[in-house]
Amino acid sequence: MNTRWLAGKALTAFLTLIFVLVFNFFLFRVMGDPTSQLARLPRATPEEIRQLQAYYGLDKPLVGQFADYVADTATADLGISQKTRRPVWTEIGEALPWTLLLVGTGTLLAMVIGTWLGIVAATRRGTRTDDGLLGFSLFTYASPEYWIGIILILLFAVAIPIFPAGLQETPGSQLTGLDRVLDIGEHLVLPATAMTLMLLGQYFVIMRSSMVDVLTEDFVTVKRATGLPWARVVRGHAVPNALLPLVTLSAIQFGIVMGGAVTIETIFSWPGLGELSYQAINDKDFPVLQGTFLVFSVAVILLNFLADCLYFFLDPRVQAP
Amino acid sequence: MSLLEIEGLEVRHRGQPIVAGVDLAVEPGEALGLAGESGCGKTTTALAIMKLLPPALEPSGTITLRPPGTDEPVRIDRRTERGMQLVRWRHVSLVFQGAMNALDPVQRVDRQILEAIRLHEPRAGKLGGRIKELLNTVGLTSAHGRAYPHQLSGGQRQRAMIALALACRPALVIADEPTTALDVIMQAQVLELLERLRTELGLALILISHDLAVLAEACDRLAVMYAGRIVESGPAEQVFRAPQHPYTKRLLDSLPVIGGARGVADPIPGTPPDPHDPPEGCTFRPRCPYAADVCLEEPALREVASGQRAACHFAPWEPESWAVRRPGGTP
Amino acid sequence: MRAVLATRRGKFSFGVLALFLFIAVFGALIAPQDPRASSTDVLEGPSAAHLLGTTEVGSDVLSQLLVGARVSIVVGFAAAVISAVIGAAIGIVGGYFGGWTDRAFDSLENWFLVIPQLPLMVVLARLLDPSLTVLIAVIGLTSWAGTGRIVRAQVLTLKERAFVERARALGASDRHIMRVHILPNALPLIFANTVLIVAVAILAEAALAFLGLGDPESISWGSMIEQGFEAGAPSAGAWWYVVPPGLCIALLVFAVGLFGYLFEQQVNPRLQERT
Amino acid sequence: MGRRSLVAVLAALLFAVVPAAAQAQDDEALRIGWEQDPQTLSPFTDQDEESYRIWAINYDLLVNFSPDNLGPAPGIAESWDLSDDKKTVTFKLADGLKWSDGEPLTSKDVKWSLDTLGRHGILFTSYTENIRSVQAPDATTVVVKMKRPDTRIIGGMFVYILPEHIWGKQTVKQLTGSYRPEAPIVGSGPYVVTEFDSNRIVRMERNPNYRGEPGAFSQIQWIKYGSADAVERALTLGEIDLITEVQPPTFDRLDENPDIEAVKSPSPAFSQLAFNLCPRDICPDARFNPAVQDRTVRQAIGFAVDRQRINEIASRNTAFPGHGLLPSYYKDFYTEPTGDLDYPYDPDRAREMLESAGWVEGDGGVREKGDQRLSFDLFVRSESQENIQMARLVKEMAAEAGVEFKVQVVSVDKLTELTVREVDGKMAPDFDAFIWGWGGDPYDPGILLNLLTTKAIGGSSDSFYANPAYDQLYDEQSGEFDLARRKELVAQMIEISQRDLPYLVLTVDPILQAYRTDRVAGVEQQCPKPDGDIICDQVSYAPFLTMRPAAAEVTGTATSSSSDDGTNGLVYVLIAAAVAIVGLVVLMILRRRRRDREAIEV
Repeated sequence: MNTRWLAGKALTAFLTLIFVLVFNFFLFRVMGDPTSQLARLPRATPEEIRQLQAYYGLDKPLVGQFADYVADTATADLGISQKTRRPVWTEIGEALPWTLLLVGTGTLLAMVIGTWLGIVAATRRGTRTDDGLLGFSLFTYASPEYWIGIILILLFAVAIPIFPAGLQETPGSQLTGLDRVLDIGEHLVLPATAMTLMLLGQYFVIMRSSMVDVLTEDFVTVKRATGLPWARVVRGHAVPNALLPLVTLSAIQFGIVMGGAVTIETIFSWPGLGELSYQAINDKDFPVLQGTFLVFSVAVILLNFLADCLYFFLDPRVQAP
Repeated sequence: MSLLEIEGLEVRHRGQPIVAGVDLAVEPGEALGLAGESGCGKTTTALAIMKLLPPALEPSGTITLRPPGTDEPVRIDRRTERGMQLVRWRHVSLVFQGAMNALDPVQRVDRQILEAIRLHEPRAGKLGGRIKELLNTVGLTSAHGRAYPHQLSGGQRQRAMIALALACRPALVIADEPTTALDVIMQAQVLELLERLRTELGLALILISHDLAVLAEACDRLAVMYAGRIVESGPAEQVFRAPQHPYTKRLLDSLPVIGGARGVADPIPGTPPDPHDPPEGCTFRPRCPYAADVCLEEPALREVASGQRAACHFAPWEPESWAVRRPGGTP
Repeated sequence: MRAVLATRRGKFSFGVLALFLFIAVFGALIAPQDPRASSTDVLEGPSAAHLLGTTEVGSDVLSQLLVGARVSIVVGFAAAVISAVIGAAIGIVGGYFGGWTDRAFDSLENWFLVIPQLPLMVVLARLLDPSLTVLIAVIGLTSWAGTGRIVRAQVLTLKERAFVERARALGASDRHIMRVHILPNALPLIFANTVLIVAVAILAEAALAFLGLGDPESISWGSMIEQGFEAGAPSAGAWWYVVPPGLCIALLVFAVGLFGYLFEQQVNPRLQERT
Repeated sequence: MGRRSLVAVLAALLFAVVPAAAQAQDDEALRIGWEQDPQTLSPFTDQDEESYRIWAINYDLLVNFSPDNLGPAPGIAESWDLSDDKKTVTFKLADGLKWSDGEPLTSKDVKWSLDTLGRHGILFTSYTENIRSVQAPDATTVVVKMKRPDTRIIGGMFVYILPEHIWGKQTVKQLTGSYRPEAPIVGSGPYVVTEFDSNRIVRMERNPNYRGEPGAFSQIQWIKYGSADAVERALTLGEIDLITEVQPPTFDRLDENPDIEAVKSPSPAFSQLAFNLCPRDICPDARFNPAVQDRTVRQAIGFAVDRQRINEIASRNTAFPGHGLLPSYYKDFYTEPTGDLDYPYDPDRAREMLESAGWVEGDGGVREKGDQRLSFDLFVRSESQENIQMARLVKEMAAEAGVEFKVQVVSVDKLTELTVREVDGKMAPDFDAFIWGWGGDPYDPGILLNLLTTKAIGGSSDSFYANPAYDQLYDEQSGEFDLARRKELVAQMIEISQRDLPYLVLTVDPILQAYRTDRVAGVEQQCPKPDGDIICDQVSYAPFLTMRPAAAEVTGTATSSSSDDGTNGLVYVLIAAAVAIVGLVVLMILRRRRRDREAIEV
């Protein structure tokens, strides 16, 4: 087993993580001192402002703050939110599942549909279907995801009110069990569609070009020559080989996905990490912003590493060179 | 009756023929060499036999196969795709040039052989033994079988390819440039292997190569293709001794003879014609030193010696007449 | 370039690009009305007076669209140029010298590629006061990693080429070799990749404007969607306010992407699609 | 991918579209939507409007605001009397008062609240600055001694009365730090918070021990949406019943909807064009154009700016034009400035004033005198599109009179920095003019009047206006209990501020609210009557006692709403079924066509 390759990938992931932690610290300390906002209120006396600054440890010299930061992050203590005074982990903990649900469904659907369309287009290269699919996916890939979201709202929530266009479940309802799942499912339809349309193009383009390359390989002709029906040649041999580049290239995609989460969640009032970070920016709640930014980066690093592992298991040429 | 008969095979690409008027026959157990520069339509002909041409190419003409053990002949040109799936690999199999990507890189070698067998003999029981035996016949062990293609050397991969080709005990194997990607020693081993298999299994072989030396050793009969047409065919030994077409002659002249006079073989001037605007009359005319006005009219492939046919107005050529006949002379 | 224009798709994408460039330059002149002039007929549908209806402040959507083109295109191209310059520089220097500098650049690129671009841009935009130059700098600084990586790959191959060996043998300095030999050969690839970055940059500007972090002074397609959204256009069914700007972004990015894709095909041998 | 995945996709579509079971519609709940939700709901640390809205229902003040004219009305204290020297007040509590958790509510709670919350709550310290001592001789009496007469002690002491048996357990350091009250939040108001799920919902249910008649609604749900558009969409689609803050651009459109009633009422807040009048001795290092301190210039600007047009364009005609420092909301104290002091729009008058004051037209149409030019930096916050639009309009109109405003859009931090900048201990404001806003207390005008006092410099004053006569009047009115006399004093202060014009108040911000007439009945504009807002926003819970579900009157509307959920549920099933059938048919055709092609020979 060629574990050296895998270990190399793990090391780069870890190094990037350290790099992110250090950069995060400076990035947010430079963000400006949030307590200056208090000076604005008529009733806050300068003495109170100092009290708050001391509370957040902002009065210590930068080095002192960095030492606290390293100690805190090591113990996964991201401080408390300045807005809700709750530990940042609780805020993130409440928001994370919703983002995973939205991003998960969106990415999954985008992968399945994107890849499938990619294969269909590759096997019908040059025909009108190929051009049509290429046009459609490049167009959805080019359009801003929040704009797609707004169009979906216009069509399916305002013009023909089939689906709810906001929140993750009917507000204030105490549904349980299957009713709640269905209710959430119904609220999930539009945001997930927006997410899927956003990511579809990337998977389609990668899969199509990868399939086109594979289909010109000699072994595809040999497989057909052995009498295998074309459909089984495509599904059994061409697709597995075409999936390999898809796994690595789609890893870069996760960075975009997180960006999409911010905008799509904001339009649909989907209480995920994206919306939490958007609110944190407006409330100048920098512990939460720092926390969400960290979780986004860690998620992307992890997903990239996962993609490497998946590639490792999928491709024998890497397992045992 | 011959195992495979091809009459008037034509393959057109956007209306222009890139293979025209090909007539070939292969007897059971016979080895037919198909020679010609790259791009002259050799591979296209091979793919046409197995009906594996890409959609852009439209074949026409008749291809008849008479596999042993079946009474009425198989008209390949009239077969549907589903029909061909029953023929491919059971009666005719293929060995590709660069075996590196001729085997599925993410699947073990024995698995690929198993899949081919299972396809045509679904009810076959345990195939472990049979695969092991197949590998041994091509000089590989079952350990090689368990490996992935990238873990084998060039020669081993080519042997695996041959094992795969023999998996369903076909009557005819088409080997398209099987040794081109190998070094000389490996080349000799593979050719010797093909020869041994042919005699032991009574296998018919179509060996495609641009290298006449390879064909000289391994084949009984030889056909030379130029710009999509058969310009000469006949018993290999006879064609080598008395080529009846200027193109074959030039090909033979460009062969280095070990121990022969030292000197760089003079290459054939010019380049193969573009299939989309073929020259008038004989396709070799623009590059033929003996071309004359009569060559403006396309010569037919006719019997010029016993069992030997050539498509040249000046045929039959006596060995010494190559020097005498002035370029441009009358027949 | 000629080859790209030959294909039907090439003509289409170049045509759309030319149209938007024309609008970017002459947008303000051909705009029927002053995009900022507010009037009392608020969120009106398309009418003779206002071909694309009015905004929540009563200004003319069509004029805003035409004027908005400039920001999107200026930011898009300027940011792409910045990212190309940085990417090319780091790619060439890193690729050429290799060793420690290359590994450092590589991990920096790795970080930029891994970090989700939008959140990083949002934080940077929030730090500095919103203005056009800040916007361009932020997008430029966060999108160079891709170019850097591709250029380094090509420089590694160029470095081994004969003419570089010969130049070094003739005593040419590293800087000279990079400038005279490496850069010209890498230029076509840099250009092709930059065109793709333009598409990314335009989307980034629109996203930042949508999140309210764009330059408040100027009108851009992204800010139009944001203001439309804030003003409740979707629930008012005021499609004419939010649909056209998004459509323009999509069309422009689509055209730029397609043009870059076709151009890269010509330039990048590996991508040659075998017919 | 072939057939199997096609079927999988169809199934997924079917599942997602299957309708939710008709939601159990809790018709008794009043559902209110908003764009921001409270921070922690702890009066010691929270500073936003949303928290005030909840506190105003969850808690009582010692003396509440009457919904009629916002004057003093019985709260925790049933009655009170003022000593002759006006420095001691004795409050009598009704006996048998209970907190929502059944604990007795006594004078001890009042003393604790005034002493602890009054001293340490971020937003409450200014109210108790004149209190010397608070005593609780017996369970139902509270005696408050003041350092000097302060009218706010009766009807302005905006300090909520908290249950000591809950809050008292925490140290002050914890209270002002990370303490966050847990639901249910014990209170004395008609409804108390029973669930606070931040970023999602604040649920308030009836207080079983409320001393008065309970409200008609069994629950009040405050639902958080991601954006203003989402809130308004929820109201139009009937997901919520009432909105506390409607956005100006969509106010008229909501009003056109037959089921929705949109209500506009004046608020105690305004947006003003502020000038930098800091005297040299107080701000030696301040960087600004001294011409802004010339009173005639400011008055000319007053005439040059048409405040009605600003209201029409910038606030989409939803606000009220400004008339001096005190908004008309303060009914008992408001007198509209008369004649020139109201600065009616008169551009010619402005040009003539400047001309006669020696400001000659220079290059670019900008007036100048000696080495001074009427060219000012006008800062405005990037967060508020309305303020930016106002700045552009002021610039447009001032240019007509020859005054140049260079509009600078900056972030809120930068603008704060500019106004609170200090150079070695001395104030050094670094601006000529800016547009921002202030909000005052519900009844007592003290907060707004204090903005222009000299002692406020370094605190809330951002015009750095210093006028001893104004300060003297301010101190006098803050201790004057006789309403008529106090109104006369306030009128004089307004006259001075209008003449010197440190602030040109452009518009008085409106309270824009909307509710579904088919869901909520018994809605009335109050606080103050007749043109106040419909829920006495952040001031009193009275409206929540008079509002009731409209469904109660017209039977069936409420139930019908839930039933039509059912009907469009049916619609989805049909769509899903149709899609599935079509999918299967297509599959059949595909398979049959493929089988034909497979014939052995053609």
